[in-house]
Amino acid sequence: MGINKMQQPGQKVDGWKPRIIAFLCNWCSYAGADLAGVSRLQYPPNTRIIRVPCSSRISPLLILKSLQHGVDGVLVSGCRPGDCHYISGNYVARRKFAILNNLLEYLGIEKGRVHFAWVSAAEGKRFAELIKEITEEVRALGPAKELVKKQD
Amino acid sequence: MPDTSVMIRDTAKKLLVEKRVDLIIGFERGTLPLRSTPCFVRRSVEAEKLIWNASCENNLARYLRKRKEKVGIVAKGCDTRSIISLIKEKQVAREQVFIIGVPCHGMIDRRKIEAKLDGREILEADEVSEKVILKGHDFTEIVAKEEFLHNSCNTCNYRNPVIYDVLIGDKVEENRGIDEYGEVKEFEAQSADRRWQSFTNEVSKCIRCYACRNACPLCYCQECFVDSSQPRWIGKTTNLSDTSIFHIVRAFHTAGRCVDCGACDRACPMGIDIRKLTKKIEKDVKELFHYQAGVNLEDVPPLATFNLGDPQEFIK
Amino acid sequence: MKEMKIAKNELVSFLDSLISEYKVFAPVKRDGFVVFQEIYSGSEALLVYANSKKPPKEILFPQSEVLFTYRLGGEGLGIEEPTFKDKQMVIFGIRPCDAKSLVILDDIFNSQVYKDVYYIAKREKTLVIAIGCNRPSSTCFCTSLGGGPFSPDGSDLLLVDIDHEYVVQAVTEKGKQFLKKHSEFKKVEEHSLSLMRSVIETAGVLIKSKVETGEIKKKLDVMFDDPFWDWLHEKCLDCAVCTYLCPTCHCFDITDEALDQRGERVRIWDSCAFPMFTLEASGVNPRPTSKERTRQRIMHKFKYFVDNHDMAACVGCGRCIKECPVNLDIRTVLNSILNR
Amino acid sequence: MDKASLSDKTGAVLVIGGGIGGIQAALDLAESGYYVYLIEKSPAIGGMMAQLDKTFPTNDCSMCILSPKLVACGRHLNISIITNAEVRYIKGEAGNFQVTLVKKARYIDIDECTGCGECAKHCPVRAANSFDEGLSNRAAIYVKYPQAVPRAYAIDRDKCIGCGLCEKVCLAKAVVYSDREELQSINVGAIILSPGYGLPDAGLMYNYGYGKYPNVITSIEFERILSASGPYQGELSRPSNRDIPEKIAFIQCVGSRDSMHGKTYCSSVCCIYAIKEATVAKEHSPIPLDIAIFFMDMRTFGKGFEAYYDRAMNEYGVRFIRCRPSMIEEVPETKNLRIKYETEDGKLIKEEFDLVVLSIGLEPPKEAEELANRLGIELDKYGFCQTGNLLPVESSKPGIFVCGAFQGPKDIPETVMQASAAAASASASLSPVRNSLVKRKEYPPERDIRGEPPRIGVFVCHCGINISGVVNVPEVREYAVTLPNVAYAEDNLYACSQDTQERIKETIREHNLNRVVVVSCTPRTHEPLFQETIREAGLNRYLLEMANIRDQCSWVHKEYPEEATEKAKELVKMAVAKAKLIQPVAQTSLEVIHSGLVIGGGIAGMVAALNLAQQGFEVYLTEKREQLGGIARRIRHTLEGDDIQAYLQNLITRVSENPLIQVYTNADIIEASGYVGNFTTRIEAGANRDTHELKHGVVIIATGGEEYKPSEYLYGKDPRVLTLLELEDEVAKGNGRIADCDNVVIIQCVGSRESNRPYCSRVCCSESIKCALKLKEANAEMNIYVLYRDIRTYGFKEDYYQEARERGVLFVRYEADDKPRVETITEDNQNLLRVTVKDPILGEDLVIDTDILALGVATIPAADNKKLSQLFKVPLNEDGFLLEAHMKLRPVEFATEGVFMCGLAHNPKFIEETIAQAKAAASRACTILSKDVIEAGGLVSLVDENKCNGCGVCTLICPFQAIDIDTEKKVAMVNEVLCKGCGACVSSCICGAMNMKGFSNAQILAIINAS
Repeated sequence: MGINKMQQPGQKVDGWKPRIIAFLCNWCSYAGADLAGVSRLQYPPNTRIIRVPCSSRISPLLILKSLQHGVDGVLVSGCRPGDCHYISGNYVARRKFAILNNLLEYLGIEKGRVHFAWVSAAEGKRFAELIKEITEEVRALGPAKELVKKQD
Repeated sequence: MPDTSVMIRDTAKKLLVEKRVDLIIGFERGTLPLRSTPCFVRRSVEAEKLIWNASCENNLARYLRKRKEKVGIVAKGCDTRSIISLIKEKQVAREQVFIIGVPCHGMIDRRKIEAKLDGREILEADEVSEKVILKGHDFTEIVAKEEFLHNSCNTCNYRNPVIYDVLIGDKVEENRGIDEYGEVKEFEAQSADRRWQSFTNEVSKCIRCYACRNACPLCYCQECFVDSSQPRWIGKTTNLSDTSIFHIVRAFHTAGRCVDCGACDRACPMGIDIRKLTKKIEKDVKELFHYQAGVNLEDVPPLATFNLGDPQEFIK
Repeated sequence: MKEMKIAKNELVSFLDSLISEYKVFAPVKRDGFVVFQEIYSGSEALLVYANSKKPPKEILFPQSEVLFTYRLGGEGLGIEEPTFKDKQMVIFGIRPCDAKSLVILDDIFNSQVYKDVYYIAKREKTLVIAIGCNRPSSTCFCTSLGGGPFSPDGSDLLLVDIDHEYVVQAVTEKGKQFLKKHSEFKKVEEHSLSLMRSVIETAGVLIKSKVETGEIKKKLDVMFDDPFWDWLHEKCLDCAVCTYLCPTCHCFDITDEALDQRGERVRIWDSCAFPMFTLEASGVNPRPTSKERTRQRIMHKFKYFVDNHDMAACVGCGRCIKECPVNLDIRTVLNSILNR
Repeated sequence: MDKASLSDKTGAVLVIGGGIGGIQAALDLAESGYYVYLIEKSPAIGGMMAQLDKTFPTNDCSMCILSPKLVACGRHLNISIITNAEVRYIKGEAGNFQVTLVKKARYIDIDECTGCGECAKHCPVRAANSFDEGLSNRAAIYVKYPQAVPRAYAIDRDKCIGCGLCEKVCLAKAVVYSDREELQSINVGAIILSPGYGLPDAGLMYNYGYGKYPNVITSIEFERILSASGPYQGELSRPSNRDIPEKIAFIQCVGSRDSMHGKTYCSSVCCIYAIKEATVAKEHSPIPLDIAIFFMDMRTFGKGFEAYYDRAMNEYGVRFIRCRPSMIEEVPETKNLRIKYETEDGKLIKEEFDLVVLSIGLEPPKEAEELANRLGIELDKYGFCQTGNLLPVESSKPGIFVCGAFQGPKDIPETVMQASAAAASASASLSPVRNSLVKRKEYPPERDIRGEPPRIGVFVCHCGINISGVVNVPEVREYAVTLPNVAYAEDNLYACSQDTQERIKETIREHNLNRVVVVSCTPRTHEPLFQETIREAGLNRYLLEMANIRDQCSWVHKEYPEEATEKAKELVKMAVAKAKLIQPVAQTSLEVIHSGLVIGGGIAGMVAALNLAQQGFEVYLTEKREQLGGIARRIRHTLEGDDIQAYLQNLITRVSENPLIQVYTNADIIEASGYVGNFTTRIEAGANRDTHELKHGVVIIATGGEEYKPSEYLYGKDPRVLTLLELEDEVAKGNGRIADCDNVVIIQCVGSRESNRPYCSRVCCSESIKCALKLKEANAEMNIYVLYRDIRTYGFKEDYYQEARERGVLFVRYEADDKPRVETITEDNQNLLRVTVKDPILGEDLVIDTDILALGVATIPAADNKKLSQLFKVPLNEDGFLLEAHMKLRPVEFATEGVFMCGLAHNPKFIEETIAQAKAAASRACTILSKDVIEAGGLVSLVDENKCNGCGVCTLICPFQAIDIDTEKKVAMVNEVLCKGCGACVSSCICGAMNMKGFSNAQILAIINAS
């Protein structure tokens, strides 16, 4: 996303395109994203997928780091309840995310910057729809402001 | 009823003489008005130093980890809750600590009094039952203690020690009819912009001295994530984004562990309202996972377990 | 020493006039406490206050300061250094203890052996106007360290509040030139000077905290292995409140704030209270515990610094006493050392 | 081959049918030292399960759980998947069969096809997609389903018009029009049949309007409609007009329990799958959905099924209507369906539905007869494979085993268990030639790259035009060269082609690369291939990173070539940033103790122990009681008539006489430690309570179950009230008192399906019928009343239910909230045992003065389960039974590796099911015992001891019990054998002491920072 690096946070810029990081678990959500590809379902090209073994691998710090890095939206997606390849990873993750999600909202970070989802390996269409939806939501919010690190 | 300080001294002496403990951690008189200071007593004669008053605000559980000797500790309700968290986290063995539980009426927030005095310096302060007599260069004022307690004391539901080996004096009545999360709810009710404004305003005061972290009995990481170089999680300057992340993550790390003793708040020299974060997390942990830290030794920490039916409305 | 005076009611307009010419730093109230900040109007300056929460050292030695920026690009490494094109600066309203701390900092950053361009660039452009302390706090012990509520060390000008006006003492040549240049400073009457003398005298009496610092160094010379250190640190939290709020502490770290292909090399405050301070790349830490670190702080201020600079690295401002979360009072520490 | 020459047996097995059963059997055998030929008649493995949307009773996504198994099978060095293939004939006998296969023409060279799909895009033909049950179309050149293994296309010659377009666009040159049917001959020692099942003909369903009315569909069609990857992309709608239905009816027992069509058996799975489809539909539907299920008996007998049924009824509000509709007709204007039915109390109701789903039964596979003829095995009267009841996976021909629905209707876990059981039986028969035919790969030594600065090679794939049609590949390659540490970059037509593999290897050597980034498709399918390639070039296989610019870029951003190119570049930058930080990952080998501990000496334990011994492994078998036999000692015969005591005696003798089995009776487990391959268990056993320390590689828990001792219905207070087991005992003893009875009442569900014990005990219905038939045998005049809630005689047991009815046994249903009342009263000086029950059909009380009252009591878990669950760190479910790692696909194992279970400890079940499960447990255990060493390591967690405070959160979080706290050092230790690399401990570790290989904090952070 180097192209937008120099742009000042919080500022609407012509031709601005949202930058989104998606952390996807290897077994379901990443597979769902692959299925969207296999099915040639089109979605906006703003999202960068980072493959992780399980949604439980993602700590709040990694989400915060993404925001600090200046992405406009973050998605964390794991297996649907019951589908976790590691039995209970998504349940463990769900608790952390619940706290983090509430905390971010509480601090006044706009709703719609950080998203959590369950996407199964069979949900190619849903994945494409989800990315469309999130991209639109983030686009409407404009460039990220809060937590973006500006050099002094 | 005998004076609490005297009872603490007697207990401490007895424990030391009988060699049931090697060390007593308690409070002694501080060098400033309204200030007590932690003290470490190893010989029974030194036990005379021990005191108890409304300025024994430090959470002494902070000093319990990594001790080889058997320790007696003077502990308020919140301190005992911290001790429970430490025991659960295997940082302290229950049998290694002798808890001298002291029911607490709340600790005085001298910053609140100083604010009221608006720059006039307190040179002397005396606690007389529910009142504090303050003397300065050219004034004497008497204030009611309960109006100047720490915020965490105002919302405290555990004034009485939760676990103890001996209880000093009688139990006190718990706070009643308080809205423990009033401050949080008030904050929640504000607009997102306002919330972000106040949050950044708070953290922009931060000088990264880490007094909050170091005062916290549960911030015991060998290497805090802010100090980590592999990977370098956040920058070390007072950059607002870095400081914000420091405070958010530190607060998150206390999720399901924080007992709202207020030690972080009290330690902060810049008066950052750290409890705004920790209290919110404490509230959510309670509401979402029905867990309260440090109230018993049995419950599994909320982030070390899960329920199939945990809330997930926020997940798409 | 030449004295002048300035009426209190003229001070604000005087500051306003300074602002057009200088970058003016003055005590202001922010979030319930006092800090030094650049002011844009004379009325922002706070004239009655005990002392600032944070010492004014950060004006000359900021908590983080970019040394240079760099960029990795197709053409290799590009480096951009600061230009030092700042305006002249005035630090107004500094307390004599903090002014004295500048003398100490000067000895560090602008000595025979080391010239710190970043510090010097600012320091040379800075005029220091101190206001003496009519009513010192109970935690002030400046007199034990060769200072006093009206000590002129480190100031260019020293103001003495005699109720309706300030008597202005020109301490340095720079101060004298400044007084000459500004017509707001008027000739002072003898009556005012006698008032000034009595204010100074009263204030001196008000300082009750005394430590015989003269003896400390001798004691410390032989105390490195003293068991005293075994228990001194016991309640210390290893935080940096005392060091960061100290006007004389000047330790720093240098770090890279990298962002993708570019970055800044930044100097940041560091504290001898942190374990990381002395952690070596090998993993070895010569000051592994709180004991060594607490000892270092005391030894550095009252022995090593005296050895090297012939003065203690303490001005007795009392900030560390007031703000220490566990009331680890340096006066008590020093007195205990004296009693060894 | 030395070993093989010692015996005339062949160390390879043929598995026929690539559904989940065949896949499981193949994996078990391949992991136990046999070479496996897995043949599948269609172009891809996966079977029926691939078509399912969700699986009951957890509503897991079917594809999510199946797909890793497909990939594992497809990648296994010792599994040869042969698609489009059938058996032509066999020769030889058990231990050495010569099988001739016929491979139908696929017209695609599987080795060349990259599955890119360019061909299908150009194919002008539209044909009904049978994978979607004809609800969608596909081209004549097609891949069976997106996740298919092998992921290669096939040409449907019936539909192909031979235009040649596909051949033209295929850059991989994989289209082979000249492909012809071929014969292939293979030698195997055993054969496992898993051809699955068939579905009823449309004709059978015509009466229900199927084929007549568009909105009458089968449950499989509905499954596809629900599926997110199905014809409607998971949008619930009906075929006639794609409207969202508001009312759906399910009609049960279509093609089951149907004497008219000769399908009298129960298909076992339809009740529960209907519930699943109903609840999933409710979840999918954007509007409130009214669902009615028309059923006869609700047969939710499986583990967790009853709770699932409860939830459907009470939480989802699914209506359950107990009746078989008499008529379905279409409302022509709306294409709605009008169903006429009669309620139990006799009311006639007409109700309109938008959609009707027929819950169709399971039939023998269409090719069953032909297959049976070719193999020389017998089929049963319905056309399913004939097996002995107590030999559940053995066909009539030695050396040929069977599993799954071909043996009789069953669900996935039962199929998986039988598959493992069949594998165990095959393996037991071939154990002398284990490891004789397996392939092992030799690699060059690994290059030590320590101290070398990263030199990254980037290979950007065009994927024909799949990537380069959208993304500017040369631009991406040029960009890659500018990135830090990239020493070399090139682009390739197909990164995965054989010649590119060779090129990559050469390039690694030529440019002295120490890390490789392949910029192509998804690592989920291709990572192993490239890992293999770089390993062959002497690099550690973990020095590979991939950037997915096809599936997640070019394919999904066709309209935005510029942005897709930008995205591709960034994905490369991110991959390179991570690659810089990747390190070789060492695998360590841990020796396996080649013996097993079996806890519990009932049928389950003994069968498991015996199979392990037959497979050549030493076994310690512990039994709590004095004698072996368990609860089976109290069972005389099965419903099907097998003599259980004779079976048991034979089993005990075989176990006792087997030199490899050491039996400990009066044995208690005191302490257990260790992990897979290396357990140490201390037991106290024998009359003298001697302590033994046993070292073993695996554990099988077979602690059995117990009979619930009821407090209901005067049991224990009146001697005429017995449990079914007690009644069976009395009947068998020839107690005249019983034979002379006039009236016998049997009450079902005593202690089961209650709020405090909500599960169904599964066996009691059949046990009652067994007793009723025995009593009728003894005295045909006897009045026998079975008071029941649902009769759950699933599978072929249904026939006995019908027989009982025909022989005059009276079945009276009662409602859970209106239970039978039992009292003793004195009338005419007689002490009567009176049972009163409300007959729901007559609506009146039926009063019976009975001579004997037998209670179909619950089967409850063994009291020991709790202790063992703690000792071996395995979970229990809410009912106290052991909880398996996965309800569907890992039915006999736990998340804790090396620990297995079988029999009643898992759930109530019949003896034949116990036998199958016991063999399954043995089979899974042998995948460990048959190895000399276990490979440990890979992408696992690791602890920084300097940072760890030993708080233990990770030990609580780890689903695999892979972390312990070192009591000395007070820090966490990861057991690399057990760690599966989920990373939950890493994100849960507050102190930052946990990290993991391959997905370290620094690596993920580097990716973020490069994004």
